[in-house]
Amino acid sequence: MSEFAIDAQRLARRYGRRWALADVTFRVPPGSVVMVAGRNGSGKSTLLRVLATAIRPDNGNASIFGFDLVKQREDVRRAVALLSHYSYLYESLTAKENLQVTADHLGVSRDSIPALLDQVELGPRADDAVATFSAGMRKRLSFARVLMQKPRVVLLDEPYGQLDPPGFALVDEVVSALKARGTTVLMATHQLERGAQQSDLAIFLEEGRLQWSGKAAEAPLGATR
Amino acid sequence: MSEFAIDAQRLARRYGRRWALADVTFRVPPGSVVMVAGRNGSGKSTLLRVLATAIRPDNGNASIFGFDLVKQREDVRRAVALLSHYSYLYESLTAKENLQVTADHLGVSRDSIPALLDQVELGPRADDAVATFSAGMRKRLSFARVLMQKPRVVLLDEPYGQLDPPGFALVDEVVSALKARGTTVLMATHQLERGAQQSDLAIFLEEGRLQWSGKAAEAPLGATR
Amino acid sequence: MDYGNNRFPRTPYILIAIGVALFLTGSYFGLFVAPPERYMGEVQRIMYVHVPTAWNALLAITFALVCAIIFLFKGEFKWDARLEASIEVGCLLAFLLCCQGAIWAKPTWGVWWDWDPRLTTTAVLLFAFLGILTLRKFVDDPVKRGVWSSVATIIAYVDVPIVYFSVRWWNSLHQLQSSPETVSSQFYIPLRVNAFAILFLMTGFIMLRARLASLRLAQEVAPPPMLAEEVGETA
Amino acid sequence: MIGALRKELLLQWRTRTQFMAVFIFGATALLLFSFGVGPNAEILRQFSAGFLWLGLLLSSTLTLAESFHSEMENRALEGLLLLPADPRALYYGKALANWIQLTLLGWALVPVMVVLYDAGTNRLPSLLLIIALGAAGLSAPGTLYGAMTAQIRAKQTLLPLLLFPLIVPALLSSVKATSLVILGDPMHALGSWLMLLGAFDAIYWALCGLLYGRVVED
Amino acid sequence: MIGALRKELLLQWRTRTQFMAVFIFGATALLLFSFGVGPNAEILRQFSAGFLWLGLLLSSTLTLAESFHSEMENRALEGLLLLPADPRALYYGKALANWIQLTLLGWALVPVMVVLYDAGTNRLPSLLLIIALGAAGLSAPGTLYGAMTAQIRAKQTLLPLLLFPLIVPALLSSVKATSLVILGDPMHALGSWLMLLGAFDAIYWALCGLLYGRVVED
Ligand code: HEM
Ligand SMILES: Nc1ncnc2c1ncn2[C@@H]1O[C@H](COP(=O)(O)OP(=O)(O)OP(=O)(O)O)[C@@H](O)[C@H]1O
Ligand SMILES: Nc1ncnc2c1ncn2[C@@H]1O[C@H](COP(=O)(O)OP(=O)(O)OP(=O)(O)O)[C@@H](O)[C@H]1O
Ligand SMILES: [Mg+2]
Ligand SMILES: [Mg+2]
Repeated sequence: MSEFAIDAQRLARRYGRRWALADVTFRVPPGSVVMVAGRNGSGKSTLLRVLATAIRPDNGNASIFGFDLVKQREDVRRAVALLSHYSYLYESLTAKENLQVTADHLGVSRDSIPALLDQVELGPRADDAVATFSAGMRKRLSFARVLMQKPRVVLLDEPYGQLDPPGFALVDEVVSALKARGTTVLMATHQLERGAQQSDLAIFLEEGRLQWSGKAAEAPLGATR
Repeated sequence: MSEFAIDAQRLARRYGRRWALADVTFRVPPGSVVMVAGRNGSGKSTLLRVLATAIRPDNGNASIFGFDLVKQREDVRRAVALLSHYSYLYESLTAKENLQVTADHLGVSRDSIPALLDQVELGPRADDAVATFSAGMRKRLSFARVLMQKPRVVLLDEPYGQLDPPGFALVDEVVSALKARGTTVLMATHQLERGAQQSDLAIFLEEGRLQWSGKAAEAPLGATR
Repeated sequence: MDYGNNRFPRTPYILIAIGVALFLTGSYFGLFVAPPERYMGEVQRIMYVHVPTAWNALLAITFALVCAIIFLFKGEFKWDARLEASIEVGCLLAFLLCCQGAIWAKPTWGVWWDWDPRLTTTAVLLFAFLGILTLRKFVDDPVKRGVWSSVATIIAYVDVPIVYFSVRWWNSLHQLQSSPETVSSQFYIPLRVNAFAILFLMTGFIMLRARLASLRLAQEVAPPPMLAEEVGETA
Repeated sequence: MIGALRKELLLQWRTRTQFMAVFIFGATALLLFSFGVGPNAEILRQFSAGFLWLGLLLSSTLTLAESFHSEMENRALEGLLLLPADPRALYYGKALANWIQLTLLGWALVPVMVVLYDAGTNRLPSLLLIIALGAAGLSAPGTLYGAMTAQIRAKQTLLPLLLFPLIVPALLSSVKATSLVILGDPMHALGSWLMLLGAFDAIYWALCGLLYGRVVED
Repeated sequence: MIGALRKELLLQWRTRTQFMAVFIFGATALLLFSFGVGPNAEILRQFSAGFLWLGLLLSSTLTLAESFHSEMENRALEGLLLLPADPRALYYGKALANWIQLTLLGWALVPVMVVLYDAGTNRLPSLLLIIALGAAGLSAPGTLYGAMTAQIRAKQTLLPLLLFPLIVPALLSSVKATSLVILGDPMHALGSWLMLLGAFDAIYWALCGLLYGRVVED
């Protein structure tokens, strides 16, 4: 089982009476980059949040490198990092302090923080409170937070969202670097061409169900248009 | 003066000590579609919020069809509609009820609501609370809200953000339709190619200053990359 | 997961019938056979429901605690349903207790309410568990609802004996407690009968209420409509 | 304004469990006051009017804060202002809705007070009227300050802070009137207290409506 | 846990105006209580302990709500849990920080009480100790319930609703101990009250720490 980075079996999650994710089964070999695509409300964010153990699955299960999503939550969390729609930032703390909090709770050194801030081009704003940041700047800081975790599996929910064109390039670079390091990446995005270019595999969701999965190069990009 | 849809003179706005918008001057003839581009934090959202009278300018002024931004706020507001980073939606009300509230306050009939909901593909979810909506679905509903206002000037802040590919097409269609109707459109976006294709004119901001303005077709799309 | 059985529930109705019968018997003895009390006279007969109500209210809440602990460990929704049922019935009994007590207190003590340990504890218990019931109304997610109300139940339950003792301490310097009277055997029979009557009634109601909660939960936690067609694999 | 009121009532209806919660909160507050004072039945009865109004005051901050929570979550209020909606209509819609809710709340707390503090009265209609008038005195400035404080951090803290001192005259008159109703009114002073309360209400409702526009605009 | 505490203190430092605001709120509440009771100096002094604790209790819900506001705005708490951070460390960090803030607040309210209610004491160290112990009894369950209610709508309402009944024992003992310190303690009962309070604190701090993990996880 542990030969797969992600092994999802009949995953399902409901909100009230609506199944946001219904019966999704797929496997991802370690080191691959996977694009998750689908219409608005098709369940991409839900899938990523379930895999990151932010929310529990209501049915089915999945394992990350053999760790069970429900029973070995701590291990899964150590392996996985999530870039979410939520920024996970403290508004009243500065960019630097936010990363310091993350470092303290991760138990890693704070030394890498300036480099990380420079990488996401927030160096000059390091000492400004997040409350004063624009939409894209928040996204960048959340990105730095994810990179700090040095995870084995990275889950990116709309990484290109709100970023400027140099930001797109930054995401592409980071994803390539992660891939080169052997990290597995799952990326939910609406930028199908850009995403497919970066990815090895692709998953298409529709109303919470798996509609198509396969090689990214063969993905029916036009079909969902 | 009233020959221009938007006539901004040395517009400036500060947050604390930082000038988010500094000395921006430009004019937009009626009926044109203008792309506003720039890096993260360059002041695009601030510009749009100032023009929509959501925040006051700290310096300079602008007029919308001859109405002064500060002194004739009511008239400006009747002429302008803003699609903001904020969704302006009540979480506990349903999609339909949100539009009803808008209609009531606009003093227009509620009859157009079902058609609007269908246009943004939220018909089947009309009676679900906004709290249960995904990121893209909220954007769509905000979009419907803007369309209901039947404005003379539309300000769109990242209209493509969070939408799926069919959503992109929808935005393009709507913008074309608005243009055909003679509506002026200002659109802040990071999707430079797509935006430039839709636009007649383009404005590039950098750290709150006007860096470039001119025909969209001649815009230096690669330069900010 | 257990969604509660779907048979027609006969047991609770039988229990309730027995409870009603016992209650009528007990009340007959209490109202017509037992002699009036020496100091308080006829009002005192309210004791025959008051004391059994008190016992059973505490019993219901204790059962709620058991449900809460089991739910936290096992996560089976039937325990959540029972938790909800027993808190609700417990609150109802506690409320009735306060009403009966107040009716009794007015002629006896001259006021509707007094701050002696028992009364205070009952009030705190009632408010604490009403709070939990309200909390349940605000949480849509069944798992969260179950976990949170279990946690709150445990804390509230631990709180109640503490309140009892602290109030006793608090009052001990202020005023003397009303002295407990020795209960003679003529009072004893209707008291016992009614205690069992209310126990049966309570059990019946809890079972019915739990069933109702189960049915609602069954919709909330039903498994997804599975796809018949084969699902693709990425590998 | 009818549109605004309709919206408010719809929002309140959607969050109606909130009303239940505020009520239980108010009842709990009444219970706690009696703890604070200790087990002295006579004194409790004497202070029952004051405690009722304190309880209602505390509950009102919850109602008010919640009422602006929906507006601020996605900046819905800004959205309405940009339509443009008339700020005065928005104000009176919300103030009316809050007034209705607070009045109902006050009425619902009366039985609790009667039981806990042994504070019965045979002039129930007067009591209900006093509560309605007092609630009007709370909701008018409360709605204004609610809007002000909802826009800044630490809203829960600042709202009561600004509101309480302003509310004092209305509160004092309400307490006084209530206590006359409960403890007896040998000098027939109730009428003049009600007049005073009515006057406060008129001033607040007129003044706050005028100021609201300035408060909610940038 | 040190990391968690450091974070909390940093957050509190950033929002330190909040502390000031809560203090003024508490002081206003004390003032209002005296209005509610009326101008009877002797009774005021007698109930001063109760009112001090009621004021502190009401202020505490503000502190607690605010403390989870920062966590919920961008779901920062979820972000920490996913790192993974130990929920128990997060709990004790926050509970400690809240305890510190409430203790300081209580100490700051003492002079207000002395002035308003004429309730002086020559046993100041005991009073400060009582306040610290009582604040511990508030902050432990308060932090747990704050986490719970921050995740749902109507948080401002539900927090006090759930918290107040639970607080009764800690509140009663604190009130009792405080009034012994203010009004005199002829029977030397203070020690046993402090013991009782300490016992509650121990129970709550242990129990709530255990249960916190279940509350913050989905
Ligand atoms: C856990 C809750 C309670 C228990 C176990 C309880 C138990 C009892 C018992 C055993 C008696 C009879 C003993 C006697 O005759 O003195 C009694 C009497 C009484 N109870 Fe309760 N009770 C509870 C709650 C209440 C409440 C909430 C009230 C509300 C006011 C109340 C009011 C009274 C009154 C007025 C009497 C008679 C007073 C007297 O004899 O002095 N009780 N209770
Ligand atoms: N908190 C929630 N409560 C109730 N329903 C929800 C919640 N979050 C999501 N949903 C529902 O679940 C479904 C999937 O939502 P999800 O956010 O996963 O979509 P998505 O694919 O990420 O969409 P988008 O591209 O718009 O971000 C939608 O129908 C949505 O309405
Ligand atoms: N509420 C605020 N308080 C303080 N500073 C702010 C605030 N909003 C924006 N700023 C600052 O103003 C500048 C411009 O922000 P703005 O949101 O207009 O940028 P933007 O061009 O829309 O960026 P993005 O592409 O990321 O959305 C930024 O430096 C930002 O930090
Ligand atoms: Mg999404
Ligand atoms: Mg922006």
